[in-house]
Amino acid sequence: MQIKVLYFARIKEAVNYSSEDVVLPEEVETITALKHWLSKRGEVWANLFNGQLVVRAAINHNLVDDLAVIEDGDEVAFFPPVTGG
Amino acid sequence: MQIKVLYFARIKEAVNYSSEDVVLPEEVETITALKHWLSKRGEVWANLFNGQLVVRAAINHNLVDDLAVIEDGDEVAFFPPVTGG
Amino acid sequence: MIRVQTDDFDVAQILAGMRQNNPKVGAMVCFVGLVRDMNDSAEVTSLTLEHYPEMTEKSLHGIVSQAKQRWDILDAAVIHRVGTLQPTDQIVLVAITSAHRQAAFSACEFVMDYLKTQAPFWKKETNSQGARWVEAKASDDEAQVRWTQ
Amino acid sequence: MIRVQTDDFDVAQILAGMRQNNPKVGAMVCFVGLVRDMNDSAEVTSLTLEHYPEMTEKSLHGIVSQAKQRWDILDAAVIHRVGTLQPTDQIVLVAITSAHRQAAFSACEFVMDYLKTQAPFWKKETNSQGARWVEAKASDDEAQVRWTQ
Repeated sequence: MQIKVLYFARIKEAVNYSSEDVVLPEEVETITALKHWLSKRGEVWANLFNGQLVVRAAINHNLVDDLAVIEDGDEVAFFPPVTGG
Repeated sequence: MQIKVLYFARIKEAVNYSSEDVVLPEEVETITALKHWLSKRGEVWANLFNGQLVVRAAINHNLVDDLAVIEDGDEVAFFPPVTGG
Repeated sequence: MIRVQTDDFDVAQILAGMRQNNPKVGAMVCFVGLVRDMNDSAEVTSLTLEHYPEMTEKSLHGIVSQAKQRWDILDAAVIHRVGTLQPTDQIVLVAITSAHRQAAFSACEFVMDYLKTQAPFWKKETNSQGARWVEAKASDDEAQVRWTQ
Repeated sequence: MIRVQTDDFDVAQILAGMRQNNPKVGAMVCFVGLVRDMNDSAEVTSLTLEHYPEMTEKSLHGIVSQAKQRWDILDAAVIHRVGTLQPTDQIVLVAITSAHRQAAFSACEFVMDYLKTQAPFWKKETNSQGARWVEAKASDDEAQVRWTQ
Protein backbone atom coordinates (compact mmCIF):
# COMPACT_ATOMS: atom_id res chain seq x y z
CA MET A 1 0.00 0.00 0.00
CA GLN A 2 0.97 3.60 -0.44
CA ILE A 3 0.92 6.21 2.32
CA LYS A 4 2.14 9.72 2.91
CA VAL A 5 4.55 10.29 5.81
CA LEU A 6 5.10 13.70 7.41
CA TYR A 7 7.84 14.74 9.83
CA PHE A 8 7.83 17.68 12.23
CA ALA A 9 10.17 19.66 14.47
CA ARG A 10 13.42 17.94 15.41
CA ILE A 11 12.44 14.83 13.49
CA LYS A 12 11.94 16.84 10.33
CA GLU A 13 15.37 18.40 10.88
CA ALA A 14 16.99 14.99 11.45
CA VAL A 15 15.59 13.36 8.32
CA ASN A 16 15.98 16.65 6.46
CA TYR A 17 12.63 16.67 4.71
CA SER A 18 9.07 17.25 5.75
CA SER A 19 7.08 14.69 3.78
CA GLU A 20 7.38 11.76 1.43
CA ASP A 21 5.18 9.23 -0.33
CA VAL A 22 6.09 5.70 0.72
CA VAL A 23 5.12 2.34 -0.69
CA LEU A 24 4.99 -0.15 2.16
CA PRO A 25 5.54 -3.90 1.96
CA GLU A 26 2.51 -5.92 3.01
CA GLU A 27 3.80 -6.85 6.44
CA VAL A 28 4.11 -3.19 7.57
CA GLU A 29 0.64 -2.75 9.04
CA THR A 30 1.09 -0.73 12.23
CA ILE A 31 2.95 2.34 13.47
CA THR A 32 5.39 0.07 15.28
CA ALA A 33 6.07 -1.86 12.10
CA LEU A 34 6.50 1.37 10.15
CA LYS A 35 8.99 2.71 12.70
CA HIS A 36 10.91 -0.53 12.51
CA TRP A 37 10.86 -0.51 8.72
CA LEU A 38 12.03 3.12 8.53
CA SER A 39 14.79 2.48 11.08
CA LYS A 40 16.47 0.17 8.57
CA ARG A 41 17.10 3.06 6.19
CA GLY A 42 20.34 4.02 7.91
CA GLU A 43 21.91 5.55 10.97
CA VAL A 44 19.81 8.73 11.15
CA TRP A 45 16.64 6.64 10.95
CA ALA A 46 17.89 4.02 13.36
CA ASN A 47 18.72 6.75 15.88
CA LEU A 48 15.25 8.23 15.57
CA PHE A 49 13.36 5.00 15.96
CA ASN A 50 15.54 2.93 18.29
CA GLY A 51 13.19 3.66 21.17
CA GLN A 52 15.45 6.09 23.03
CA LEU A 53 13.47 9.09 21.84
CA VAL A 54 9.75 9.44 22.27
CA VAL A 55 8.33 9.71 18.77
CA ARG A 56 4.60 10.37 18.68
CA ALA A 57 2.48 9.44 15.68
CA ALA A 58 -0.75 10.63 14.11
CA ILE A 59 -2.81 8.91 11.44
CA ASN A 60 -5.02 11.20 9.37
CA HIS A 61 -4.58 14.00 11.93
CA ASN A 62 -5.51 11.94 15.00
CA LEU A 63 -2.95 11.11 17.68
CA VAL A 64 -2.54 7.34 17.84
CA ASP A 65 -0.48 4.83 19.77
CA ASP A 66 2.08 2.56 18.18
CA LEU A 67 -0.36 -0.33 17.79
CA ALA A 68 -2.60 1.67 15.47
CA VAL A 69 -3.17 0.07 12.07
CA ILE A 70 -2.20 1.89 8.89
CA GLU A 71 -4.37 1.71 5.81
CA ASP A 72 -3.76 2.47 2.18
CA GLY A 73 -3.86 6.21 1.47
CA ASP A 74 -3.32 7.22 5.10
CA GLU A 75 -1.38 10.30 6.12
CA VAL A 76 1.00 9.28 8.89
CA ALA A 77 2.94 11.91 10.84
CA PHE A 78 5.90 11.49 13.19
CA PHE A 79 6.84 14.17 15.70
CA PRO A 80 8.32 14.72 19.14
CA PRO A 81 6.07 15.23 22.19
CA VAL A 82 4.23 18.51 21.64
CA THR A 83 5.34 21.71 23.39
CA GLY A 84 2.79 24.36 22.47
CA GLY A 85 0.78 26.60 24.74
CA MET B 1 -16.93 48.05 78.90
CA GLN B 2 -18.03 50.04 75.88
CA ILE B 3 -17.98 48.77 72.32
CA LYS B 4 -19.30 49.79 68.94
CA VAL B 5 -21.66 47.39 67.15
CA LEU B 6 -22.29 47.49 63.39
CA TYR B 7 -25.00 45.70 61.41
CA PHE B 8 -25.04 44.90 57.72
CA ALA B 9 -27.38 43.72 54.97
CA ARG B 10 -30.58 42.00 56.15
CA ILE B 11 -29.54 42.34 59.78
CA LYS B 12 -29.18 46.09 59.41
CA GLU B 13 -32.63 46.19 57.82
CA ALA B 14 -34.13 44.10 60.62
CA VAL B 15 -32.75 46.20 63.48
CA ASN B 16 -33.28 49.33 61.40
CA TYR B 17 -29.96 51.02 62.08
CA SER B 18 -26.40 50.45 61.05
CA SER B 19 -24.36 51.10 64.18
CA GLU B 20 -24.62 51.87 67.87
CA ASP B 21 -22.39 52.35 70.88
CA VAL B 22 -23.18 49.80 73.55
CA VAL B 23 -22.13 49.58 77.20
CA LEU B 24 -21.88 45.92 78.12
CA PRO B 25 -22.31 44.38 81.57
CA GLU B 26 -19.20 42.64 82.84
CA GLU B 27 -20.39 39.10 82.12
CA VAL B 28 -20.78 39.75 78.37
CA GLU B 29 -17.31 38.74 77.24
CA THR B 30 -17.76 36.80 74.01
CA ILE B 31 -19.67 37.02 70.74
CA THR B 32 -22.02 34.30 71.98
CA ALA B 33 -22.71 36.24 75.17
CA LEU B 34 -23.26 39.43 73.18
CA LYS B 35 -25.73 37.68 70.87
CA HIS B 36 -27.58 36.32 73.90
CA TRP B 37 -27.61 39.73 75.58
CA LEU B 38 -28.88 41.49 72.45
CA SER B 39 -31.57 38.86 71.93
CA LYS B 40 -33.24 40.00 75.16
CA ARG B 41 -33.98 43.40 73.66
CA GLY B 42 -37.22 42.21 72.09
CA GLU B 43 -38.76 40.12 69.37
CA VAL B 44 -36.76 41.47 66.42
CA TRP B 45 -33.54 40.81 68.32
CA ALA B 46 -34.65 37.43 69.57
CA ASN B 47 -35.52 36.38 66.01
CA LEU B 48 -32.11 37.44 64.77
CA PHE B 49 -30.11 35.68 67.43
CA ASN B 50 -32.20 32.60 68.26
CA GLY B 51 -29.82 30.45 66.27
CA GLN B 52 -32.10 29.81 63.30
CA LEU B 53 -30.24 32.28 61.13
CA VAL B 54 -26.52 32.14 60.55
CA VAL B 55 -25.17 35.44 61.87
CA ARG B 56 -21.45 35.93 61.25
CA ALA B 57 -19.37 38.26 63.39
CA ALA B 58 -16.21 40.31 62.99
CA ILE B 59 -14.15 41.98 65.70
CA ASN B 60 -12.06 44.92 64.54
CA HIS B 61 -12.53 43.88 60.90
CA ASN B 62 -11.49 40.25 61.32
CA LEU B 63 -13.95 37.40 60.89
CA VAL B 64 -14.26 35.53 64.20
CA ASP B 65 -16.20 32.62 65.59
CA ASP B 66 -18.72 32.94 68.39
CA LEU B 67 -16.21 32.05 71.11
CA ALA B 68 -14.06 35.09 70.33
CA VAL B 69 -13.52 37.42 73.30
CA ILE B 70 -14.61 41.05 73.12
CA GLU B 71 -12.49 43.80 74.64
CA ASP B 72 -13.20 47.37 75.62
CA GLY B 73 -13.23 49.68 72.60
CA ASP B 74 -13.72 46.88 70.06
CA GLU B 75 -15.74 47.31 66.90
CA VAL B 76 -18.03 44.29 66.58
CA ALA B 77 -19.99 43.67 63.40
CA PHE B 78 -22.89 41.29 62.74
CA PHE B 79 -23.88 40.25 59.25
CA PRO B 80 -25.30 37.36 57.23
CA PRO B 81 -23.01 34.96 55.34
CA VAL B 82 -21.29 36.97 52.64
CA THR B 83 -22.46 36.82 49.01
CA GLY B 84 -20.01 38.93 47.02
CA GLY B 85 -18.02 37.96 43.97
CA MET C 1 -3.55 45.99 43.33
CA ILE C 2 -6.71 45.76 45.40
CA ARG C 3 -9.62 48.10 44.77
CA VAL C 4 -13.23 48.39 45.88
CA GLN C 5 -15.09 50.90 43.76
CA THR C 6 -18.46 51.87 42.30
CA ASP C 7 -16.97 52.55 38.86
CA ASP C 8 -16.57 49.94 36.17
CA PHE C 9 -13.07 48.62 35.38
CA ASP C 10 -11.20 47.96 32.14
CA VAL C 11 -9.99 44.35 32.04
CA ALA C 12 -7.62 44.97 29.13
CA GLN C 13 -5.92 47.86 30.87
CA ILE C 14 -5.41 45.88 34.08
CA LEU C 15 -4.01 42.85 32.27
CA ALA C 16 -1.75 45.05 30.16
CA GLY C 17 -0.40 46.78 33.27
CA MET C 18 0.36 43.48 34.98
CA ARG C 19 2.44 42.04 32.16
CA GLN C 20 3.94 45.23 30.76
CA ASN C 21 7.66 44.91 30.15
CA ASN C 22 7.86 41.92 32.45
CA PRO C 23 9.39 39.02 30.52
CA LYS C 24 9.12 36.83 33.64
CA VAL C 25 5.36 36.52 33.07
CA GLY C 26 4.64 33.23 31.30
CA ALA C 27 1.02 32.82 32.37
CA MET C 28 -1.85 35.11 33.18
CA VAL C 29 -5.19 33.88 34.50
CA CYS C 30 -8.07 36.25 34.83
CA PHE C 31 -11.55 35.77 36.28
CA VAL C 32 -14.38 38.22 35.67
CA GLY C 33 -17.73 37.86 37.45
CA LEU C 34 -20.75 39.44 35.79
CA VAL C 35 -24.35 40.18 36.74
CA ARG C 36 -26.66 37.52 35.32
CA ASP C 37 -30.28 38.29 34.54
CA MET C 38 -31.39 35.06 36.16
CA ASN C 39 -30.88 33.74 39.66
CA ASP C 40 -33.03 31.02 41.21
CA SER C 41 -35.53 31.50 38.38
CA ALA C 42 -36.51 35.14 39.08
CA GLU C 43 -35.64 37.69 36.43
CA VAL C 44 -33.14 40.12 37.91
CA THR C 45 -33.45 43.75 36.88
CA SER C 46 -30.72 45.13 39.13
CA LEU C 47 -28.27 44.06 41.80
CA THR C 48 -27.06 46.18 44.70
CA LEU C 49 -23.83 45.37 46.49
CA GLU C 50 -23.34 46.48 50.07
CA HIS C 51 -20.03 46.05 51.90
CA TYR C 52 -18.22 46.81 55.15
CA PRO C 53 -15.65 49.32 53.94
CA GLU C 54 -13.13 49.18 56.79
CA MET C 55 -13.08 45.38 56.62
CA THR C 56 -13.31 44.78 52.88
CA GLU C 57 -9.87 45.82 51.75
CA LYS C 58 -8.24 44.21 54.78
CA SER C 59 -10.03 40.99 53.98
CA LEU C 60 -8.98 41.08 50.31
CA HIS C 61 -5.37 41.88 51.21
CA GLY C 62 -5.37 38.92 53.60
CA ILE C 63 -6.70 36.57 50.91
CA VAL C 64 -4.10 37.73 48.37
CA SER C 65 -1.31 37.32 50.96
CA GLN C 66 -2.37 33.76 51.57
CA ALA C 67 -2.35 33.08 47.83
CA LYS C 68 1.16 34.55 47.55
CA GLN C 69 2.36 32.31 50.36
CA ARG C 70 0.89 29.19 48.78
CA TRP C 71 1.89 29.69 45.15
CA ASP C 72 4.82 31.17 43.29
CA ILE C 73 2.99 34.05 41.66
CA LEU C 74 4.33 37.36 40.40
CA ASP C 75 1.39 39.71 40.85
CA ALA C 76 -2.29 39.74 41.79
CA ALA C 77 -5.10 42.19 41.13
CA VAL C 78 -8.53 42.16 42.77
CA ILE C 79 -11.19 44.70 41.88
CA HIS C 80 -14.70 44.48 43.33
CA ARG C 81 -17.51 46.86 42.57
CA VAL C 82 -20.16 48.01 45.05
CA GLY C 83 -23.38 49.95 44.54
CA THR C 84 -26.13 49.22 42.01
CA LEU C 85 -25.39 47.19 38.88
CA GLN C 86 -27.40 45.90 35.92
CA PRO C 87 -27.36 42.54 34.12
CA THR C 88 -24.17 42.08 32.03
CA ASP C 89 -22.27 44.55 34.26
CA GLN C 90 -18.91 43.49 35.61
CA ILE C 91 -18.83 42.79 39.37
CA VAL C 92 -15.40 41.46 40.16
CA LEU C 93 -12.03 40.82 38.58
CA VAL C 94 -9.23 38.62 39.89
CA ALA C 95 -6.08 38.46 37.77
CA ILE C 96 -2.87 36.58 38.53
CA THR C 97 0.47 36.53 36.74
CA SER C 98 3.12 33.86 37.23
CA ALA C 99 5.90 32.08 35.40
CA HIS C 100 3.86 28.89 34.95
CA ARG C 101 0.16 28.31 34.45
CA GLN C 102 -0.66 25.99 37.34
CA ALA C 103 0.23 28.52 40.03
CA ALA C 104 -1.81 31.18 38.24
CA PHE C 105 -4.89 28.95 37.85
CA SER C 106 -4.77 27.74 41.44
CA ALA C 107 -4.16 31.17 42.95
CA CYS C 108 -6.95 32.76 40.89
CA GLU C 109 -9.48 30.11 41.88
CA PHE C 110 -8.32 30.24 45.53
CA VAL C 111 -8.77 34.02 45.69
CA MET C 112 -12.28 33.77 44.20
CA ASP C 113 -13.28 30.95 46.56
CA TYR C 114 -12.08 32.90 49.61
CA LEU C 115 -13.55 36.17 48.37
CA LYS C 116 -16.94 34.45 47.95
CA THR C 117 -16.96 33.13 51.51
CA GLN C 118 -14.91 35.63 53.53
CA ALA C 119 -14.97 39.12 52.05
CA PRO C 120 -17.79 41.25 53.51
CA PHE C 121 -19.99 41.91 50.47
CA TRP C 122 -23.73 41.28 50.31
CA LYS C 123 -25.89 41.21 47.20
CA LYS C 124 -29.48 42.33 47.02
CA GLU C 125 -31.40 41.50 43.85
CA THR C 126 -34.31 43.46 42.47
CA ASN C 127 -36.86 41.91 40.13
CA SER C 128 -40.46 42.69 39.19
CA GLN C 129 -41.64 41.24 42.53
CA GLY C 130 -39.37 43.44 44.66
CA ALA C 131 -35.96 43.19 46.27
CA ARG C 132 -34.42 40.31 48.20
CA TRP C 133 -31.05 39.49 49.72
CA VAL C 134 -29.16 36.77 47.87
CA GLU C 135 -28.67 33.60 49.94
CA ALA C 136 -25.18 32.26 50.51
CA LYS C 137 -24.58 28.99 48.66
CA ALA C 138 -23.34 25.79 50.28
CA SER C 139 -21.36 25.12 47.09
CA ASP C 140 -19.27 28.23 47.81
CA ASP C 141 -18.45 26.98 51.30
CA GLU C 142 -17.47 23.61 49.85
CA ALA C 143 -15.28 25.31 47.25
CA GLN C 144 -13.43 27.19 49.97
CA VAL C 145 -13.07 24.25 52.35
CA ARG C 146 -11.28 22.09 49.79
CA TRP C 147 -8.24 24.42 50.00
CA THR C 148 -7.87 23.63 53.69
CA GLN C 149 -7.84 19.85 53.26
CA MET D 1 -13.93 30.30 18.13
CA ILE D 2 -10.73 28.46 17.35
CA ARG D 3 -7.91 30.15 15.50
CA VAL D 4 -4.30 29.42 14.66
CA GLN D 5 -2.56 32.50 13.36
CA THR D 6 0.75 34.34 13.08
CA ASP D 7 -0.83 37.67 14.06
CA ASP D 8 -1.20 38.88 17.61
CA PHE D 9 -4.66 38.87 19.22
CA ASP D 10 -6.58 41.40 21.29
CA VAL D 11 -7.68 39.82 24.58
CA ALA D 12 -10.11 42.63 25.39
CA GLN D 13 -11.88 42.32 22.06
CA ILE D 14 -12.26 38.56 22.39
CA LEU D 15 -13.61 38.75 25.93
CA ALA D 16 -15.98 41.57 24.97
CA GLY D 17 -17.32 39.53 22.05
CA MET D 18 -17.94 36.47 24.23
CA ARG D 19 -20.03 38.29 26.83
CA GLN D 20 -21.65 40.91 24.68
CA ASN D 21 -25.37 41.21 25.32
CA ASN D 22 -25.44 37.80 26.94
CA PRO D 23 -26.90 38.15 30.43
CA LYS D 24 -26.50 34.37 30.97
CA VAL D 25 -22.75 34.87 31.42
CA GLY D 26 -21.95 35.00 35.14
CA ALA D 27 -18.30 33.98 34.94
CA MET D 28 -15.49 34.38 32.49
CA VAL D 29 -12.09 32.75 32.92
CA CYS D 30 -9.27 33.62 30.58
CA PHE D 31 -5.76 32.23 30.30
CA VAL D 32 -3.02 33.96 28.33
CA GLY D 33 0.36 32.32 27.78
CA LEU D 34 3.32 34.61 27.08
CA VAL D 35 6.91 34.22 25.90
CA ARG D 36 9.26 34.35 28.89
CA ASP D 37 12.84 35.52 28.49
CA MET D 38 14.10 32.64 30.61
CA ASN D 39 13.68 28.92 30.21
CA ASP D 40 15.94 26.39 31.93
CA SER D 41 18.41 29.19 32.70
CA ALA D 42 19.25 30.24 29.14
CA GLU D 43 18.25 33.73 28.07
CA VAL D 44 15.71 33.45 25.28
CA THR D 45 15.89 36.01 22.50
CA SER D 46 13.14 34.53 20.31
CA LEU D 47 10.79 31.59 20.08
CA THR D 48 9.56 29.92 16.92
CA LEU D 49 6.40 27.85 16.89
CA GLU D 50 5.94 25.15 14.29
CA HIS D 51 2.69 23.23 13.90
CA TYR D 52 0.91 20.62 11.79
CA PRO D 53 -1.75 22.74 10.15
CA GLU D 54 -4.22 20.05 9.04
CA MET D 55 -4.15 18.50 12.50
CA THR D 56 -3.97 21.56 14.73
CA GLU D 57 -7.46 22.93 14.37
CA LYS D 58 -8.98 19.46 14.46
CA SER D 59 -7.11 18.76 17.67
CA LEU D 60 -8.23 22.04 19.28
CA HIS D 61 -11.84 21.47 18.22
CA GLY D 62 -11.70 18.02 19.78
CA ILE D 63 -10.36 19.40 23.06
CA VAL D 64 -13.04 22.09 23.23
CA SER D 65 -15.76 19.52 22.47
CA GLN D 66 -14.57 17.39 25.36
CA ALA D 67 -14.65 20.42 27.67
CA LYS D 68 -18.21 21.21 26.55
CA GLN D 69 -19.28 17.68 27.29
CA ARG D 70 -17.75 17.70 30.75
CA TRP D 71 -18.83 21.13 31.97
CA ASP D 72 -21.83 23.36 31.55
CA ILE D 73 -20.12 26.19 29.68
CA LEU D 74 -21.60 28.75 27.33
CA ASP D 75 -18.73 29.50 24.96
CA ALA D 76 -15.03 28.81 24.45
CA ALA D 77 -12.31 30.59 22.50
CA VAL D 78 -8.86 29.23 21.72
CA ILE D 79 -6.29 31.26 19.81
CA HIS D 80 -2.75 29.98 19.28
CA ARG D 81 -0.03 31.82 17.46
CA VAL D 82 2.63 30.22 15.24
CA GLY D 83 5.79 31.65 13.70
CA THR D 84 8.50 33.65 15.44
CA LEU D 85 7.75 35.50 18.68
CA GLN D 86 9.75 37.63 21.12
CA PRO D 87 9.78 37.71 24.94
CA THR D 88 6.56 39.26 26.34
CA ASP D 89 4.63 38.33 23.17
CA GLN D 90 1.32 36.54 23.58
CA ILE D 91 1.37 32.88 22.48
CA VAL D 92 -2.02 31.46 23.39
CA LEU D 93 -5.40 32.46 24.74
CA VAL D 94 -8.10 30.22 26.18
CA ALA D 95 -11.28 31.93 27.34
CA ILE D 96 -14.42 30.30 28.72
CA THR D 97 -17.79 31.77 29.64
CA SER D 98 -20.33 30.04 31.87
CA ALA D 99 -23.11 30.78 34.32
CA HIS D 100 -20.96 29.80 37.33
CA ARG D 101 -17.27 30.10 38.01
CA GLN D 102 -16.32 26.51 38.76
CA ALA D 103 -17.23 25.23 35.30
CA ALA D 104 -15.30 28.10 33.70
CA PHE D 105 -12.17 27.54 35.80
CA SER D 106 -12.17 23.78 35.25
CA ALA D 107 -12.86 23.98 31.53
CA CYS D 108 -10.17 26.60 30.99
CA GLU D 109 -7.53 24.61 32.85
CA PHE D 110 -8.63 21.39 31.12
CA VAL D 111 -8.30 22.96 27.65
CA MET D 112 -4.82 24.28 28.49
CA ASP D 113 -3.67 20.94 29.92
CA TYR D 114 -4.88 19.08 26.83
CA LEU D 115 -3.54 21.69 24.43
CA LYS D 116 -0.11 21.40 26.10
CA THR D 117 0.02 17.63 25.66
CA GLN D 118 -2.06 16.88 22.56
CA ALA D 119 -2.15 19.79 20.12
CA PRO D 120 0.63 19.55 17.50
CA PHE D 121 2.74 22.62 18.26
CA TRP D 122 6.50 22.61 18.81
CA LYS D 123 8.60 25.40 20.24
CA LYS D 124 12.16 26.19 19.25
CA GLU D 125 14.04 28.70 21.39
CA THR D 126 16.85 30.91 20.22
CA ASN D 127 19.42 32.38 22.61
CA SER D 128 22.95 33.68 22.29
CA GLN D 129 24.25 30.08 22.05
CA GLY D 130 21.97 29.11 19.17
CA ALA D 131 18.61 27.46 18.72
CA ARG D 132 17.17 24.38 20.43
CA TRP D 133 13.86 22.54 20.53
CA VAL D 134 12.04 22.90 23.82
CA GLU D 135 11.69 19.62 25.73
CA ALA D 136 8.24 18.39 26.74
CA LYS D 137 7.72 18.54 30.50
CA ALA D 138 6.61 15.61 32.64
CA SER D 139 4.59 18.10 34.72
CA ASP D 140 2.43 18.79 31.67
CA ASP D 141 1.71 15.10 31.22
CA GLU D 142 0.81 14.82 34.89
CA ALA D 143 -1.49 17.85 34.60
CA GLN D 144 -3.33 16.20 31.73
CA VAL D 145 -3.55 12.75 33.28
CA ARG D 146 -5.33 13.99 36.41
CA TRP D 147 -8.44 14.77 34.28
CA THR D 148 -8.71 11.11 33.33
CA GLN D 149 -8.63 9.78 36.88
